[in-house]
Parts: sequence; structure tokens; C-alpha cells
Amino acid sequence: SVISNMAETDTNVFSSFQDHFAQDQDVREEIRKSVRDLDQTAREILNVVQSVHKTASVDIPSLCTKSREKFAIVRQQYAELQQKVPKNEYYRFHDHWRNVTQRLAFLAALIIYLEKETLATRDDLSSLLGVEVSPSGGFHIDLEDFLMGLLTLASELARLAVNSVTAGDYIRPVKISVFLGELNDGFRLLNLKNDALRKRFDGLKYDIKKVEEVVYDITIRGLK
Amino acid sequence: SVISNMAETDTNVFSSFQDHFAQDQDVREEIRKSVRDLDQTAREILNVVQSVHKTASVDIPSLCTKSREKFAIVRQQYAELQQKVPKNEYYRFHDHWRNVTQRLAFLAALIIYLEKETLATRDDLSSLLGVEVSPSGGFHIDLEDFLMGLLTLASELARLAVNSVTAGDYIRPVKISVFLGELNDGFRLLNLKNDALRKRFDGLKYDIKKVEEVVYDITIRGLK
Amino acid sequence: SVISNMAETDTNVFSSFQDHFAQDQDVREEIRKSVRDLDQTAREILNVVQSVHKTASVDIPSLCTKSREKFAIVRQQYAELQQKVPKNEYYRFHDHWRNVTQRLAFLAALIIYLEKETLATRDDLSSLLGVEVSPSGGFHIDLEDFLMGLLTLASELARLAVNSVTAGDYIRPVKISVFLGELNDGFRLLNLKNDALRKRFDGLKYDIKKVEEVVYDITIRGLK
Amino acid sequence: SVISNMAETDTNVFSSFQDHFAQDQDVREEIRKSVRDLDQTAREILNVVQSVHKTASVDIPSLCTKSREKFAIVRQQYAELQQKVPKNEYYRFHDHWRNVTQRLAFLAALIIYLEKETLATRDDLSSLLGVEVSPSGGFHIDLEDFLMGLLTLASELARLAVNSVTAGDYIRPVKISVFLGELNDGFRLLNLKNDALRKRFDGLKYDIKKVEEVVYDITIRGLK
Amino acid sequence: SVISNMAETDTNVFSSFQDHFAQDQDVREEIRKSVRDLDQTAREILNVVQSVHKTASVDIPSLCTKSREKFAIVRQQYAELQQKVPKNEYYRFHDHWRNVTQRLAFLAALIIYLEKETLATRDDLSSLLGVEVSPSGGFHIDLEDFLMGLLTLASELARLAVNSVTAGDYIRPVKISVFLGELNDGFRLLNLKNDALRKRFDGLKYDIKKVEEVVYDITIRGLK
Amino acid sequence: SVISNMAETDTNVFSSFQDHFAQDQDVREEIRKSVRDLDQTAREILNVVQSVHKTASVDIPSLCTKSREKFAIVRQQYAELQQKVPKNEYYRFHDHWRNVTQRLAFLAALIIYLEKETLATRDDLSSLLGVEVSPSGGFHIDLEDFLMGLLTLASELARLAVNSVTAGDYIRPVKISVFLGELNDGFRLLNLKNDALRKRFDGLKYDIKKVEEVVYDITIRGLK
Amino acid sequence: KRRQDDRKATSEDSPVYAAFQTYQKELDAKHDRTERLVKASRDLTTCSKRIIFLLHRVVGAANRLKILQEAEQKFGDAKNLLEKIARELHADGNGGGGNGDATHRYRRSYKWGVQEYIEALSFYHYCQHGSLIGYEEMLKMVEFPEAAPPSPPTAEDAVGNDAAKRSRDVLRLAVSPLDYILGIADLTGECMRMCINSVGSGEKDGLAGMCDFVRGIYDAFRTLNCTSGEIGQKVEVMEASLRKMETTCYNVTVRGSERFPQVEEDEE
Amino acid sequence: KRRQDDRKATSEDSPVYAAFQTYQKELDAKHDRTERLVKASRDLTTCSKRIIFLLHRVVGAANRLKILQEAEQKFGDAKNLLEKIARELHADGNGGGGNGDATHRYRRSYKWGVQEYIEALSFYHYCQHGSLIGYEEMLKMVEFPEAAPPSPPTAEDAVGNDAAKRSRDVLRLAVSPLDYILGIADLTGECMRMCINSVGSGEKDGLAGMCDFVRGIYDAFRTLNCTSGEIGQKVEVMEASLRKMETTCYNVTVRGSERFPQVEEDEE
Ligand SMILES: [Mn+2]
Ligand SMILES: [Mn+2]
Repeated sequence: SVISNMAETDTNVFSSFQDHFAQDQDVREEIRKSVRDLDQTAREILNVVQSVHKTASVDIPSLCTKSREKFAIVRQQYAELQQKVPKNEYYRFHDHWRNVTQRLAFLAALIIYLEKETLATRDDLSSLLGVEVSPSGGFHIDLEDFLMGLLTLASELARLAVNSVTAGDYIRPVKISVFLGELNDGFRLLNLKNDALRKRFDGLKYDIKKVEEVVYDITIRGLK
Repeated sequence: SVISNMAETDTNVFSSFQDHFAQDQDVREEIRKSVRDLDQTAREILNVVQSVHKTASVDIPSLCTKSREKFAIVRQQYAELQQKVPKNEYYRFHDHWRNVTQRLAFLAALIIYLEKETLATRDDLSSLLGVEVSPSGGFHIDLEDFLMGLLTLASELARLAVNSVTAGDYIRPVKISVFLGELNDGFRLLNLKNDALRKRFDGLKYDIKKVEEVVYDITIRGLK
Repeated sequence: SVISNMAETDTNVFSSFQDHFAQDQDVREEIRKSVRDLDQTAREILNVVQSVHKTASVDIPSLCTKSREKFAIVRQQYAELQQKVPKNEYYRFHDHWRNVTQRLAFLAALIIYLEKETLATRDDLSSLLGVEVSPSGGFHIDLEDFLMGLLTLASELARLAVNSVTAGDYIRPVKISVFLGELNDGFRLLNLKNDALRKRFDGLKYDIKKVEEVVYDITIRGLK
Repeated sequence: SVISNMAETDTNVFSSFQDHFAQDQDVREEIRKSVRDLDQTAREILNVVQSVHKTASVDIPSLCTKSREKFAIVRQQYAELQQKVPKNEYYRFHDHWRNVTQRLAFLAALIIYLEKETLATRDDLSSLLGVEVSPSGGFHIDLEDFLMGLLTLASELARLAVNSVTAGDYIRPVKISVFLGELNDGFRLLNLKNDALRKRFDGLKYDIKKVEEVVYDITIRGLK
Repeated sequence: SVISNMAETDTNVFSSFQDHFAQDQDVREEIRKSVRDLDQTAREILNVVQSVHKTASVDIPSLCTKSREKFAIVRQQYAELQQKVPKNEYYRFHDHWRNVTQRLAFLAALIIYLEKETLATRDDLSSLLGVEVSPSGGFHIDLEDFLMGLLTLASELARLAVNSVTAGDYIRPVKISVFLGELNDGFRLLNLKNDALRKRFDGLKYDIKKVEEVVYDITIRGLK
Repeated sequence: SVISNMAETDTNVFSSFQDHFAQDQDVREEIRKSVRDLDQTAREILNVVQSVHKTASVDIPSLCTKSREKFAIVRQQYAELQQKVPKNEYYRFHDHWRNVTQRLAFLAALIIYLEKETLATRDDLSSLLGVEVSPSGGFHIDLEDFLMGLLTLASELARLAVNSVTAGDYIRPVKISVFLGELNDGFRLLNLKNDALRKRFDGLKYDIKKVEEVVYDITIRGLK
Repeated sequence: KRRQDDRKATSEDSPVYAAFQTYQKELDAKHDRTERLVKASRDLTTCSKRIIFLLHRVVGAANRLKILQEAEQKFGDAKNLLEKIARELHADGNGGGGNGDATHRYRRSYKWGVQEYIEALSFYHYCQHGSLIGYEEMLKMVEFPEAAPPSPPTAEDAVGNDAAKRSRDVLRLAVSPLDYILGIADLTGECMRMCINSVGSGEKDGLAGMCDFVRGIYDAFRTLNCTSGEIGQKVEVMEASLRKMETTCYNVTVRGSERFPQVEEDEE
Repeated sequence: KRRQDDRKATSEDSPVYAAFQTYQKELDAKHDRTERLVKASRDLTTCSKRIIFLLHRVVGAANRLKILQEAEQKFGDAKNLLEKIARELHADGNGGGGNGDATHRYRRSYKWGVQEYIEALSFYHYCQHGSLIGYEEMLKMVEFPEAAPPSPPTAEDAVGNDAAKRSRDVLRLAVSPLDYILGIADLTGECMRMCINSVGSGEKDGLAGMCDFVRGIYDAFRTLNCTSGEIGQKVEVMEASLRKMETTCYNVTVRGSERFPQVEEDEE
């Protein structure tokens, strides 16, 4: 009968679906492992760079070197992750690595700032993280994740401006103030949607205000 | 100075980002329009097939024909949508058409059931909606959207079983009961994640129970 | 000096603003009173009509008469309200009476259904509530409020279908089933936004299903 | 029969509703476009006036001139918006432009302050934005949006007071302190409801405190 | 001063927790794997016992035998799980297997009912699942999970009562009715909190009502 | 059966509550009016005492006298409010006047400080506001509202310390510093819950810190 | 450092310090009282819930009377807890505006327990008499003999008018009309459970009455003009309960009126 | 009707009924135990909070030692409550998989109290020694002499390795590393309060140390690999506290380094 016919087909059809789900789960499981590894390395790098806030004198160059060594591991881990993501399905699984990528973008941008006092470009990030620059090239850094990283950088630098003064460095805050001003000018060119990135950007003005007040305190006390 | 240098680069960099956001918004705006059109057609098809529940005798073949005509429009609209979605970014924008696609998958599967009393295959859907069968082929129907459509079909058929009895048709409920049983067997092969699909599948048992009770009512009254 | 000049102006300017706020508050206070009165009358009408669910035999015509008497008060109260709302600022204060208007639209539509088994038109409502039919005429019933009232009616009728059977009336449910079907056909023509009305409309299908099951129960037991 | 009669009417009635919803959506879509344009211009003006915080000496008059040029565009865009809003339904769609209007009110008030060190009046705003002064005249600036703009101005001036000192200007903070004091006196005349405006006004005291502290710093160091 | 820099010590203290949490994650990962296996077997058993509802004559004894074979696998899988759970930390990880255990408790109780028409005891379950009877013995079945399983059994039996009639068996519903009555008397002894179990128990009365209706239908038609 | 129809009785029982709740609403409406009046007077007193921050020399005694005159109105308004609150139901309606009472407690405490440089006692407040000292006496000031008022006083005095210096008064900040120290010692005796008062108290330390900074600035410059 | 110590020494002798010492005592006393009330309220909730579970065993039971007696006993425990609450509130009379005002001041701390008690008590009353316990009647259950000074009249005056006439040498827990109403709202949920259980147990006689009982309460709630947001949610739950009961009555009716094929055969 | 009664009569003798009677006892016992734990936990919270408030009085106080002694005394009360909790958990040992497992089973009922205690204890330790109390050291505070049968080893084995060696004739409350960590997270908030109070009271010496202390804890938390969602929120609060402390240190530094005009005048 038609129905029993269908039944047979059904089972076959559904078994093929089952394969789909099994594969999907395996891919996700594998991705999760890579993300866990990236997460671990990101935490280690954070552990290194957060000592920049220590009021005792910090050897920034060596701190950057140590971090850069860890980034070699990051590149390896991204390479592994990349192999696990089916071609053309970057955005299907994006949610898995979105978070850790934002954090790594922040860490990379922080190191680049500490080294050269410039804003990290996507090329910089691409080389540090070992991923493609542009989406068309395959596994890349989503632009919004990159920008989120830059906004986290802004907060961290605002904190650094405060702690620099405590450590007796009155020049760094002034430089940070200029840098954040320029970053703000850049962001204000963008026509952001009403999403997480926009909300995070709205917070940038508080970081800027904080640093401006630090510069004010230094100036009025003749410390500049 | 380094900083003013950077500033210049900055602005350039951010202008290129601005392009990205502008394009992204345009694409989304365009997609939204296509989805709105699909939505409208889906609503029209629903209006046609709804009459299947009418207790007065329904001419199902003509109802199917009318619906199939509307599906020609759907195919056109999917073709338009497809052109607006950048290659390889299906999943980046998936959320936009997820909903309407699930509804169209349901409508297509309902027509196929009414015509042949068989379960729609992905090929069936592919021809009716005018999209690719497999993800590798480009613009396709995501498997989970297809399955969501089938679960909506189950609810609709449970309702149809009830209304068939009211219209004096005691054979259809029995057929539906068998069909849902087989559909359930199929779904139970799948190892679903704990997501919307799973939740929707958990609801299938209520549809089945309802139909079983209808068959029970028919049987105990010797109407079978 | 410029500043003292400004100061003076300032105070003047702000005093005029103060008038605005004082007036605004007074208007709102007055509106709130009228709404409270409408609310009270709506509650009294509800008290009358809810006896329709009593399983003991209910005298529906007298119930309608009693309700219509109360609607005379409603008309008066709307007339008062209308005078308090500044011309052309209906939508500025709409939130205040939105709720009670929806409830009164429901009650009016229920009475009209009980009397004539037809769907209340906006003209019907306009005469019962004593407001304008069209927005251009001034104080009117916002279309979405009217539709909300109709959806509440659907729920109430679904409940009535059940209770009618308990009271031994097997004809009313069948009529209600037809009526809700037609109401659904009407609503499905509308391209609703994703708002409260849409959500409420999504609930209509449950009311319809409930009534279909009642008709089913009656039919299969040969009570129709 | 009555029911089939009704059914026909129903459909007619609902088709007329359908027109209402279609029109409503079109209007909103059109309004959204105008608001998007206003938003863009507002962002550009903000970019211009932001430079007032630059510690390097700023040519304020030229900054004001540049901004005023952009306001010509704003007037055009408001004129377009105005034509899209049905007469007497300003408050029905108010939510769409509320936000951008508050921002433009702030920008206009800032320019006027920078030019003349006086508080912008509603007439000033009316000419700069090209809208009516009073509600009765049609498309106007809602008073609360205007006041929101003034409170944003207060925050911006508090920030300017800080940055002025950094730039070596010890006179501006004192003037700002007086200005904010007067603004506060004005606002304290108002009997605000417990809403967003009230909450924003509660924040004014922090801006004032900040400026008072700047003046204190200047005074105790004999810089005044 | 007494308050000296202990930051260094802190880091040491916390690094031992780092290990603790890492181990915790590993244990959870391992448990999750075992639970996934149990889940798979539970699904297979469900597929076997589902056929009890088939209207065609079912060979219940063979169905039970097949299920019992699968339970051998369950015992193995529980044994593995058990080894992964540190002694005396059952309740620390309970959430992981709570769900699957409830389902297996249901399946075991169903088989025991189909075999002997008695209510499964905790001893019965203990032998079928291969876990301890009493909590003090280590890895056991939490009482509330067991009770949840029994309530799922009640629902399944209510469904079976309906389908038995469809298959022409008028004796089973009567037996099920008595059985559920006893089960209900048992459950009514319990003082439940407002939790999941209470909510599930609230559903029992509907199962009993359904079976009562079936028995009524049978009795009234003299089929008993 | 024992269970008879008591529906009629029920309605009677509830109608007496109808009255109760109607009365409750009336009482609240009346209270709200009195609170609005108190609010207005509190705002006027605030406008008077605000001038204490003016950098131009302020005639504090006259400012106190003016405020005290307004407090005569406050006493009247409290007397009216008191009459509206049923005996022994102070805490039933407390939320209505909590806010304004805290503000009046602050204003009273400020005046007493300006007059005598002592901390207001509950007796002081009682006479100024015209309410009972102890709760057992009826309409009183809730202790936590009183304490909230004192914390607002602390913030105001911290601001005054800053502005005194701007006005050339180097003695007041030192006195305020001692006063806030005593107040802090008092507050630190209290065991607060995690509520609004605790949160407000947490702010006290910033006020004290600010004053300490002012005193530091004065001392270091030998202005004391 | 010396200056600090000096300031401290004076500080502790200052009137400010002394004042805050009394504030500390007041706040601590309030907090401790709140804690005791919360605990008693939790116990009362547990006790009341168990009475409700017990009463559900009445449906289809042979030993109906025995169960009701057992419930009576448990109400003894509940009464002890109520008295604890009442005395705690009364004790605040000195410092908190009399028993009556303490009732309002601490309501949040004990209302859950009291509402659950009202639910249990009204359910018991319904099981015995098939009717709704009145507010006045309920108040009698929360009176305790007392030689201590009388508590002032309270909220109930707004509703009952003979309350004031009552003997003044009893300690009363002034349960507010609102808490009574909220307890009754929950009662309807238990009625719904009992109603559907009755069908399953074959006790279909009282169904219509139960349904009317709850419908009466629901109708009253729906037309109650009450500002308390606490009631709003309960009415929604109540509506769901009532619909379940109405459906149950419907089910029993519709199947009871079935026209059987054999009847039709007879007609042939 | 008779059939009903018959069924009932047999029902109460049935094995099903008997089984559920034991289930009832188990569930009631669990619920009662939960209630007792919740109450003890609330008391412990109150007690710990008061200790914390007491310790804040140390800043700028002349009688520092007296306050610390007073705190010591209050810790006696806390200890009694902890023992109550420990005994309650131990008593479940028979039916709930040993003390260790009861620790996990009832954690939700008593964790708030225990975390607040950890907060108070670590704050006290910090006030005395300026350092962080270790996990092992904290565990020693929740041991109670006991002649009863020993409790099995617990979670702490995962961290401390000499725990197992300890004398077995003590009753121990097995505070989990997680609860310890969460208590420490809250400690940083109190440190922040103390830090800013110190500036106001003119005790600016230890500021940098306090800041480093909290920064150390914050750094450790930020790089902690922990799945518990409970920690996430606390880290945010902690970050806010640390920023306040860093700003405070900054304030003191920047004003301390001001170049005065008169200095410049000297230079002229
Ligand atoms: Mn209940
Ligand atoms: Mn704390």
C-alpha cells in the first residue's frame, strides 16, 4: 500500500537525517573542544598582560614578548578550529567562538598598543591570530568581533591611565587620552545597528570621560 | 608623529568599516523585503488550505491546484531572495527567513499529504519552493526548518482528524493516525539537541494522543 | 550682563514650561477620573453578562437589555472623557483609555452577538459607546483596540460553547464554531505587526480548536 | 442566512481593515527612512561639535558655522518627515523620532550656547530645526524632548569645563558653573512626573557638582 | 603596617582551585558522555515498547524480553557512570542524569507492569538498572526521580487504555483503572512542595479521568 | 450531597470587600493629594536652601528663617495627611509619603545644622515637621526615613565644603569634616540589611573622602 | 595619630553616638522580629500545605470522618504558629504603633504563611459545609485568650461592624481582607483538583455544585475593584482552574447524553 | 458506592499503599531537614553580617583590640550555628549517602549562610593579618569535636591533601571550594569599603597594600577556569570594587604629588 511504501521511505529518509544530526553534533563537540583550548590560552595571556596594572614598575617589553609566545599557541589552535568548521558554514557555528575571539582580539590589540602605541589593524590581528583578513578568504575575524575587542581595549586603557598615575607615570594618560579620542572619532563614522556592539560603543564615552578627568587632574596640579 | 599617522590610517580603516556596515544594512533591508513578500504569499496559501477544515464537503484536488499555483510565486520570490544573499553567507542571515521557510515547508508538506497521503521529501520541497536540495548546492532549506514544518503538519492533521469526523468522514482519521505514528517513528530516530525543534517534537505526542482518541471514539461506536 | 539677562529669560521660559506640566498633569488627572468611571461601568456590565455561563437557564434577552442600559452610562462617560482630551491629542493620551476601551469593545461585541449572532461593526460600537466611527471625526475607537475586543470575544465564546453543552444546548456551539471560523478568515486577511495584537491573534487558533472539539463531541455522540 | 450575510460583510469589513494596516505600515516605513536620514545628519553634526573638547585651541565660531550649515539639511529632512506624518497623528508616531529629536535639540542648544552663552529658547530651536514652535501649529518639538536635549547639554558642558582647564582656559568653567546653576533653578520650577525626564534631571546634580569641583580646583590654586 | 602585600600568596592559593575546577570540568565531561549513552539506550527501549500501542495484535512477552535485553546494556552504562562519580558526590552531579534516570525508571516500571501488572518497587528498579536500592549504598535512584517515572507510567497506561479498546481489548482498561486508582491513593499520601513533581502529579488526575471515561464507555455499552 | 450551591452567598460576602477596596482607593487618592502638596512645599524649601551654595556671600540666618516659615506650611500639611490615615495604619500607606518625608527630614536637618552646627535629633524633626516623636504616638517619622535624610545631609554638606572654599570660607570645611566624622561613627554602629539605606550609607564614605580632600588642600596650603 | 584617638574618644561620648546607639537597638529589634516572623510563617506554610494534602484524601475515601478529624488536629499546630505570629506582632505594639500597625509593618514577612493558612482553613470549611468560610468566621479562628492589655481595633472594622463589639480581652491576629481574599483565590485551585479527582474516583454527584462554587468566586473576583497587583495574577490562574472544571462538567454531561446506536436501531 | 469503599479498604492494605507510606516519611524528613537548614542559614547570615559591620568600626578607632575581641566573641555564636548545620547534614548520613553527600544535596538550603560566614571570617583574618585566609585554615574553623562515627572524606580531598590524614573523630562541615571562593569574592567588596573609609579617616598608609590585595584576588578570579555561573556576576561586582580602590589610590597619589605655585615661586 501507499502507506507502507511511505513508511519504508520514511525510515530511510529519517536515517539520513539522523546522520545529519550526528555529524552536526560531532562538529559542534569538536569545535567546543578547540574553543575550550583557545579559552585556556586566552586566560593565560590575560594572566600575563594584567600585570600591566601593577603599581610596582612593570617591564612592558618582556610582558609583550611573553604574550606573543602564547599567541603562537593561539595560531595553532585557530588552525585546528578552522579545519573543523565545514567550508562556507562559518556563520552557522559562529556563536561558538564569538566570545573567545572577541577576547583574543582585545588581547592582541592591547599588546600592539603597548608595543607601538598604535591601533591594531585587521592585518595585525590576522597575523597574530593566524586567520584570514577578509571573509572571502575563509576563516576570518568577524568585523563586529574585532570592534568589540577594540572597545574592551578602550576600557582597559582607561583603567591603565589611572594606575599609571599611581605608579608615577604622568605621560601615559595623556597619550591614552589622545588615542581614545581618535578611536572615538573612528567609531563615530560607523552607522551601528541597535545591538550589543552599539551598546558597548555607548559605554566608550565613559572611558573617555574618565581619562579626560585624569588628564585634567594632572594638568591642574602642574604634573604634565 | 606616530599618533597622527595612526589617526590618519584610523580614519581610513574606519571608513572601510563604514562601508561594511552600510552594505550589511542594505543587504538586510533587501532581504527583509523579500521575506515580507514570501510572508504575504504564505498567508494567501494558508487561506486556501484552511478550507480543508470546513465541515461542508471540500474539493481537495481543486484546493491543491490553487495552492500549487501560488507556489509558483513562492519559487519566484525565493529566487529573488537567493540573489540578495551573498554567496556562502546563508547562515549569517538565516534568522531573517527561518520563520517563513518553516511555514512554507509546512504548507508544501500539507499539500503533498492531501494529494498523495505521503510524507513530503526534501526533493518534493525543493521543487515546490524552488531551492536547492542540499546545503552544498547553495540556497537550500535548512534541515531543521524542514522538520519544524513537518511537526506543524502533524498538528494540522490532528485538527483535520477531528474535523473529518464532524464532516462524517471516519476513514481519514484512521489514515492520519497511521501516518502520524510513522512520522513519530521517524523522529524518534533522531538525536535532537535541546532546542526549539526538540521542544516542538515533544509536542508531537499530544497530536498523536488526540488522533488516537478520535480513532477510539470511532471504533467504540462501530463507525470504523 | 548676558548671563543675568539669560537668567531672567530663563525663569520666564521655565515658568511657561511649568504651566505646560501643570496643565498636562491636570489633564491626565481628569482623564484618569473618567477612565476610572468607565472602568467601574465596564465592571458592572461584565457582572451582568458573565451570568451567560450559568448552567441554569439564562434569560439572554433580559441580560442584553440590562447591559444596554448600562451602556447609556458608558456613552455619557465617553462624552465626558472626550471633552477632557485636547483636540488632536488623542494619541498623546491614548494609553490611559486603551485598556478600558478594549474591554468595552469586547462587551459591546458580546451583547451584539448574543442579540443577533452577528459580528459587531465599528458602526455598532460607535453607537453603543457614543464615539466617532472614523479617526478623522475626533474621539474614536482605535482600530487595534476594536480588534483586541473581538479577540477577547472569541475566547469568551469558546468558553460559552463548552458551558452551553453543559446546560443542554447543542446548537449554540455549532453556531459559535461557524462564527469563529469566519472571524478567523477575516483576521487572516490582516498583515499584523509583531505586537500585542498579533500575539493575541495567535491565541485565536486555540479557541477555534476548542470549539471544533466541542462540535466533534456533539457530532460523534449523535447530539447534533 | 444571517450568518452567510455576515460572512460577506465580514470580509468586506476586514478588507477595509487590511487597508488600514497596510497604510500604517507604509507610513511607518517612510517615517523610519526620514528618521534614518536625520540620524545620519545628527551624527555628522556631532562629529563637528565634538572637536570643542580637543585640548588644542579650537576655532569655535567656525565650528558653529559648519554645524549651522548641516542644520540646513536637518530642516529639509524635518520638512520631509513632516509631510509623511498624517495630520493630527503626531503623537501616534512620536516614538519614531523622539530619540533623534532629543539629540538634535541638544546639538542646537549646544551651538547656541557656544555662540552666545545663552540658553536656547524653543523659538531658537524652531528656526534651527525648521519645525513649529507650538503644538497647535502642527509638527513641533515636544516639550519633554526639548528639555531632554537641555539636560544632555548640561552633561556636555560639564565635560567641556574639565577639558577647558586642560586646554588652559580657566574662565569657561566659571561661566559654565553659573549657567548650569541657572538651568538647575529653571528645572526646579517644574513639577516633573516620575518618568525618563525626571530621572535624567536627577542626573543634573552630578554635572553641577563636577563643575563646582572644577571651579573649586581653579579657585584654591588661585587660577581664577 | 599590618596590612602587607599578600597578593603573591593569593595567586598560589587560587592555583590549587584551578586544578579543582579543571578536574570538576573533566568529571562533568565524562559524566555527560555516559549520560549520552544511557540516553541512546533509553531511546531504543522506548522504540521497542512504543509498539504496545499498535492496534495490530502485539506480542507483549516478546516485547518485554527485547526490552530486558536492552536493560543489560543500561546496567553496564550505569556501572560506568557510577565509576565516574566520586564517592559521596551523587548529589553534586545529580542534575546530569536526573532526566535520563526518570525516563529509565518509567521504562522499567512499564515493563514490570506489562509483565506482572504490579507497581515496580525500588528493588525492582534497582535490579533492572543495576544501581543501589538505598541512598546510603552509594549510586542509587533518587526517590523523586523514581516517583516521576511512575507518573510517566500513569500517562502511558492511560494512553494504552484508549488504544487497547481500539485494538478490541476491553479487559485491559478496567485493570489499568484499578491500578491507577491504587497509584493515586499512594501519591495522595505524599506532601509535595510546589516543584516539578507536584506539577507532574497534578497531571495524574487527568490520566485517571481519561481511563474512567474509557471504562464508562465500555460499561455503558455492556462490553465489560 | 453536602456540596451545595453557595455561589449566591459568595457574591454577598465579596460585595462587602468591594466597599473595603473602594474605601482603600479613596484613602490613597486623598493621601496622594496631601503628598503632592508636601512635595510642592519641599521643593520650595529646597529652592531657598540651595542658595547656600552660591559663591556670593550668603545670609544664612535669613535663609534659615525663610525656610522655617515654609515649615509652618509643612506642619499644616502633615496635620492634614495625618487625619487621612486611619489610626494604626501608618505602615499600610507608608510607601506614599516615604519619599517626601525623607526629603523633608533632610531639609530640616540641614537647617538645624546651618543654625546650630549640631545633628538634628528626632525631637528636632518632630517639632519642625509637626509629627510624633515615637511610633507608639501615631503619625511619626519612620527611623529609616530619618536616617535617609541624614545621609542626604552628608552629601549636601560635602558639596557645601567645596563651595565654601570657592567662596573663600576655609573654616566651614573643617567643621563639616568633624561633623561628618561623628555622623559616620554613628552610622557605623548600625547593622544594616542589603537595602536602600545600606546602599545610601555606602555613599557616605565618598562624601567624607571628598571633605577630607578639601581639608587636605586647605591644610597643605596653610589656609587653615 | 593622636588627633585621631582624641577625636574617637570624644566621639563615643558625643550625643550623636548616644543617639545612634538607640537607633542601633531599634533596627536590630526590628530585624530580629522580622526573622522570627519569617520562620513562623515558613512553618505555618508547611503545616497548612500538609492539611491541604490530607484533605484531598477525602475524595473516594471510606474513612472520610477520620481524615477530617486528623485535619482538625493539625489545625491545632497551625493555631500555635498563628498565636506565635500574633504575639510577636503584639509585642511590637510598644515600639511600632500597636498591634494593628505592626500587622501592616511586618506583613511582607508573614503574609505567605497566613495566606496558605486561609487556603487550608477555607478548604476544610468547604469540605465540611460545601460553602465559603466568611471573613468574620475566619477571624474567630485567629483569636487567642489573653489577659494582657487589649489590642486596638484594626482593618476588619472596615468590613465587619460587630468586630468592635467583641470582647477586648483576646489577642487577635488582624488578618487583612486582602490576605483573606488572596487565600481564597488559592482555594479555587484546590477545588479544581478535587473536582477532577472526583470524576476519576467515580464521585460525579457534586460536580455542578463545585463548578458553581468556583464560578461564583471567579465572577466576584473579576468584578472586584481592587488596586492590588497581587490579585491580578491569581485571577488568571483562577480562570484556568475554572475552565478545567467547566470542561470536566461538560465532559460528564456530553457523554451522559450520548444517543446510542442501539436506540436508533430501536427506532427503526 | 459500596464498590468504592471496597476498593478503598483493600487499597490501604495494598503493598502500593505501604510503599508510599515509606516514601511519605522520606519526603517529609527531607523537607523538614531543609527547613531547619534554611533557618540556621538565615541566622548565620545575620550573625556574620553583624560581625562585618563590627569590623568596619576598626577603621580610625582607638579601641581596635576591643573591637577585634568583640568579633571573636560573636564568632562563637556563628560557630554554634555552623555546628547545627554540620550536625543536621551528618544526621542525614544514614539516609542520604553520608555527610559528604548531604553536603551537596542540601547545599542550596545553607550556602548563603556559609558564604556570608566565609566573608566575615576572611574579613576578620584580613583585619588581623592583612592576608587571605587559606582554604585549609578556614576548614579548621568548621570542625567540631565528636565521639560519633566519623564522617567520610569529602570534596576537600580534591584540594587539600593532608585533609585525609586529619583525626577522624571530629565532625566537619565540608565547605566546598566553590562556597569558599564565593565568600572570598564578597570579601573584596568589604575591603573596598574599608579602603575608602580609611582615606576619609585619614589612615592612608595601607592603601596600596589593600589595593594590591584585592587586585591579586581579582586577577586570580579573572583567570580562573570555572564553569559555575555563580562566579561570573561576582567578578563584575569585584571589578567595580577594584576600580573604586584604584581610583582612591590614584587620588591620594595625584594630590600628594602636586607641584604648588609657591614651589614655582621659589624657583623664580
Ligand atoms: Mn494551593
Ligand atoms: Mn558583603
